[in-house]
Amino acid sequence: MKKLTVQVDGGLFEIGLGIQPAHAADLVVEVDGRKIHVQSPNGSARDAASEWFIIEGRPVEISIDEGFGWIETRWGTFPLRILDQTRASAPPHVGDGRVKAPIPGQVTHVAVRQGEDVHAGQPLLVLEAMKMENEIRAPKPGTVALVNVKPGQRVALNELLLEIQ
Amino acid sequence: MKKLTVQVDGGLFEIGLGIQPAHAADLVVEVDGRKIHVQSPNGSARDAASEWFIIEGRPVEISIDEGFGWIETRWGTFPLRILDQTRASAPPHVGDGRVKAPIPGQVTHVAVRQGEDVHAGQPLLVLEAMKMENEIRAPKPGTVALVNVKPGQRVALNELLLEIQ
Amino acid sequence: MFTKILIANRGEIAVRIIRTCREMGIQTVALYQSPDRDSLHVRMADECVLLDAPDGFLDQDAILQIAVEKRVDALHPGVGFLTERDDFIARCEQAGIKFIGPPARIVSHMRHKLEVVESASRAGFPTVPRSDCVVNEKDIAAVGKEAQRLGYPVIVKSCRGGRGRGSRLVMTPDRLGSAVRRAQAEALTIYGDRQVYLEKAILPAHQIGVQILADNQGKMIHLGEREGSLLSGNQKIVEEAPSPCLSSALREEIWRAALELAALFEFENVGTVEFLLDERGNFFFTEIKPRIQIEHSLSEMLSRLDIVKEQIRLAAGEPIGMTQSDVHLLGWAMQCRISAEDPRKQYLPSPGYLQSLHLPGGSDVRVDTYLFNGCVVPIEYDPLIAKLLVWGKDRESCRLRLSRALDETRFLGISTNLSLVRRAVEQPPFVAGNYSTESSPALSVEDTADELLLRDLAIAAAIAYWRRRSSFQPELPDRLLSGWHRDSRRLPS
Amino acid sequence: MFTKILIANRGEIAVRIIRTCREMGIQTVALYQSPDRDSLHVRMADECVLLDAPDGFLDQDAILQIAVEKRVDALHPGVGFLTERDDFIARCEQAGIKFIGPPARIVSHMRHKLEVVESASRAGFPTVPRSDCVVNEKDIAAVGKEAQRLGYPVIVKSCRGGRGRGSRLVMTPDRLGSAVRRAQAEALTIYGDRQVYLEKAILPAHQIGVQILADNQGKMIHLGEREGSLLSGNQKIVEEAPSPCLSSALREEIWRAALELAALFEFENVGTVEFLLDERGNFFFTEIKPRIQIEHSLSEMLSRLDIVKEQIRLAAGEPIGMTQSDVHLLGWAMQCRISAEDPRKQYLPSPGYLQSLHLPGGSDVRVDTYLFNGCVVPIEYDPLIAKLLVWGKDRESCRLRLSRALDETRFLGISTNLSLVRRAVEQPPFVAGNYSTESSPALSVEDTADELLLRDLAIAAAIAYWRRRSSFQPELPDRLLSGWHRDSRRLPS
Repeated sequence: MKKLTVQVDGGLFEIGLGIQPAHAADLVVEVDGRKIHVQSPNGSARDAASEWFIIEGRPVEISIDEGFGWIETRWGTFPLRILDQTRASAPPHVGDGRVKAPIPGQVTHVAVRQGEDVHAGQPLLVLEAMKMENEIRAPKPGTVALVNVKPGQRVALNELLLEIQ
Repeated sequence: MKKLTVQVDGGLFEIGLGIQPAHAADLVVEVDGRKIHVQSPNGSARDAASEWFIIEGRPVEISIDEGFGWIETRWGTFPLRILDQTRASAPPHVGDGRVKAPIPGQVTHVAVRQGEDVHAGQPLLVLEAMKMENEIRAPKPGTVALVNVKPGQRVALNELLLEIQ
Repeated sequence: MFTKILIANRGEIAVRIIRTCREMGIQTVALYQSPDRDSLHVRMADECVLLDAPDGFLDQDAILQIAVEKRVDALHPGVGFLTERDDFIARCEQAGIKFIGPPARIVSHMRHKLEVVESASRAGFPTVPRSDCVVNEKDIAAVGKEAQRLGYPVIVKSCRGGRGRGSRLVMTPDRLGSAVRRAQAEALTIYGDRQVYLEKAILPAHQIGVQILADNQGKMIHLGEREGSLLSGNQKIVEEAPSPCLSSALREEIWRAALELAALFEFENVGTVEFLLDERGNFFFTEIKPRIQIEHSLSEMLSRLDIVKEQIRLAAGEPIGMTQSDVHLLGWAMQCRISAEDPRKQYLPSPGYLQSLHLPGGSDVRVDTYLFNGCVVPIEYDPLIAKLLVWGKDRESCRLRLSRALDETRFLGISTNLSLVRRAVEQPPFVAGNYSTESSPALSVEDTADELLLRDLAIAAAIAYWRRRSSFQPELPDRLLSGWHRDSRRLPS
Repeated sequence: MFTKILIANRGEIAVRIIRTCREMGIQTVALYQSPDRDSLHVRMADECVLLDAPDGFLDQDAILQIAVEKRVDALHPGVGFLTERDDFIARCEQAGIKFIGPPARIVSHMRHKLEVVESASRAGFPTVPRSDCVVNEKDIAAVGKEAQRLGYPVIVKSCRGGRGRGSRLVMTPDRLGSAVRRAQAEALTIYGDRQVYLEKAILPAHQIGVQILADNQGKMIHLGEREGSLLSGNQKIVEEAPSPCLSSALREEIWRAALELAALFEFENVGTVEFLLDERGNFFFTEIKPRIQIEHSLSEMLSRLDIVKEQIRLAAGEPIGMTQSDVHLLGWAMQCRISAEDPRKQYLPSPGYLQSLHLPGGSDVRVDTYLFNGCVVPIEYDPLIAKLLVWGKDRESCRLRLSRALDETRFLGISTNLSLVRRAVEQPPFVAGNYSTESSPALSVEDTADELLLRDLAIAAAIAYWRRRSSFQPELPDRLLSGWHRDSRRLPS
């Protein structure tokens, strides 16, 4: 049986899966040792971004991002962490100091230089997209090791903007 | 160049295609010898049932059934006939006297017997679906050659109900 | 106020009731049968229960058991199904679960339609001219005399019936004998009672219903009338409020009659007092519908009251809390019933997978539907999939807004009666507000258009044909599975 | 009346204007740039033209040329873009094309905001306390004295500016000198004029706008006020009408002032007279916006008037045709601005492919949007994708309906500020109707929930994770390409 440790907001749960195939319409999962019945009416539906379940008679509709970092529901949006105990690979590591373009756009201003020390949250540059000037801030303290863009330059999604070490 | 004869309602048009690939965003077609510019903004979109074009600056959104028998628009629904001059195959022939289930459902009543003469439009049987009793009528005059169903029988889409010769 | 309500219905009406409950802070329990497991009302409710019973939404035992197990304080029957089953209402009352609707004794009374009409008649209200119950078809001469007195056309009706089952329309004297015989045979089969009577057929007629709210202290108000005379088959397709065929004097008179009739029957909760109106402005009381109707939303648009909210409040024993002079009926409203029916197959039901839908937006447009992208319209239920309503300050601006809203509406994957509805709204008698039960719109699927439009459509059809037949297929799955590609808006040319 | 109107805008406002034009029987011409070629306003218009111009919707030459070529009688600028360009309005007037908005002379006057405020002040209307224009930053002592007189905090503003560019907020005396220097440098760069002045900062404040309709015979009415004080960053996110912070006496006083101010400037067509209100109930006139605003729809819900229709009528020279006593403002309305922004990326714009959307329905809910299933939200334009409005008979029922409508709303494929809006509507100051420009909702993405809900979400997340990681993939493309399969609702288990 597959075991996952799932943290939603403040709640931490041990969840056992795999009693039936993943895409079954009726599932039993184990939560902290207890068996819970779950129905999955649209197990085969196309909208992979939104899924819905009936958990012990309560309809639960959710939307989870690709990185499994957030869960959105009609009760609000909550931070999510999934630890896969039967997989060697951990979720992709972030926070290595490489600052990438979170959206495509045009760099209108670069506020730091190579070699400069920055603190976490310090504005690094301004990226214009959708008629908005979007400030890109330092994800962690450190030294600017590389500035990869110039004002006026267009950048693609995930293009390296600068690097902090 | 591909040539089609297209009849929409009362209008009959000779249309030449193929100057560009079918899925180009900008197309030129020939209608009765005249070149017309057509743009196709969502040439690659997923909704094959609805397509839209800009024809000489007029937005035209259409929806066509699989059999190319009808064209639906915001100006109304019109009968359609397409004759493909570069294809040997004609549109599928209908009206051969075989009466098939137009929807899945349950036969609740059969009004005719084998050997009986029927006129066009005469009620043949009642098919219940979606809480409605739907009368199936004779598509043409003739003799009932075969009755393939009984009252109470469930039938699938396109299942043969009876045959008129 | 109630804390948890069981919704004993499905589809758009269940969705509509859940919306009001949520706005009132009341929890909801939805029921579903297996074809409906992915349906919107199930997802929207706070709890949901599989209704695993042979009679489905008519299964009193199963539904009551769920109500008790889920500890609801009240049950909403929606429209149809158990709304007019006084035996069920009585069982709810015994189980301590409030049935949201009139008490059992009132519903029981209303079900006996002939008695209701006779009581009204005795109290001096105009009703459709009718004979006494005819017990013997052998004395056809006496029946013929009675028909002559009423004047043809007449309808032969079961004395026990309701919902029109076993009724037969007779246009000329020579058809009377066989009609009576057949009606009696049918009445015996359906109701176990062969008694029938004759009623004058009002043709053409207007169907007028006055919306009534009544509390349990005898206070009543009305929310004006609705007209539902535009039929396709026997289905209402476009309804409106107010009625375009009433003078203000006649309107006031009908409103007054409706309130008096509701009082006569000591009516409680929410209902509609129904009338037929003939071409000369005579109106006849026909029945009281002791429930919300599909078209209740029209009165909501004029009065800006939430009738389901009022209904729940009244069922909880609250007083109406307003007087007739607090009700302001403003402007005009129209409603279309959109059904999954295929105009290319004689309007046969057209269930299936709804690939994509686009609903109209903007000012004073309301859509009540259980549809969503990728849902399935089940074959097991009735074909009503959406109600589309608009409001306008006068009839013509309302009608133009309706046209506009219909133009915006798209259903991909299933066939609907949308083109029929659109044509109904454009036909001259409807435009003029001068139509009756005999003004059904043409069921043909064909519209007319000018030459330039036809040419444009021919071009569009040709390209569509060419594309579908061409060997190069756009790579749909890829695009769908991998989300947005900027490039996908334009393919290499 | 006009027969054909060019819509010099895009997105939800273009869609909204086209709807009204269609209801009025007026033809529309839409403009699009290449990223917008598949956009809804293009499909909805009667004609469409590629705006192939470097300055896009600001390109006066290109737009005028299209207007002339397409032989339109009038041009609607929407919101933003060319709405307040009096030079453009004058060119339209010369070309014989009616600009739908006030005449050039009025817009020209309104653009000089400081002059407008000074005129109002001279006429005896309350305005925000301010200094004369300061020409020399060297005499910092005099500037400091002036700031002291107004009382901190103060704002340093360009005498030429508008739209807040070059303005600086100064909380304490020690920051005044540098703020003045920087503001002057910026004013010189932006406006070519280094003159700045000081204005008292009203903090916290309420932003109140009164909707005005005025015809060219000097007749004016108002449609009540709106409050737009709930900001996120500098963006309004939730607005409402009426304002919850006004007593009836103060409300009447502000309405009267708004009409008098509009009359003072001989205002014509549709506009909003804007005020700031401080915590002690003092109000200050700030400016007149000579155009429709994004939030005009709130006043439409209360008055049941179509403001764009009125605007077109007024531009065509028609009289208002009603008096103030014909305007009935009923109930309460709230509006949310839904933007394509990613709360998980500090609310950065989030354009992209919209896989599927589900919009709320039911009574008194209005959505204005240019979205449809499978559309692309372009990166080239501002992130506003939808306006969601609801009406209720009082503030709390309105707010509860808004919550309910937000709960129903789904956007799949792009990120939006929906969760932020939902939180804003639930936060105590908003619930109490007691908030100001300083009550921004927390931008954090986190909500709170009880243990049972968290457990359910953990289960749902675990199954979702498991499915996406599992080697067995549901056969999506098949199902999509071949339409409905009854079996596809349930996979083999």
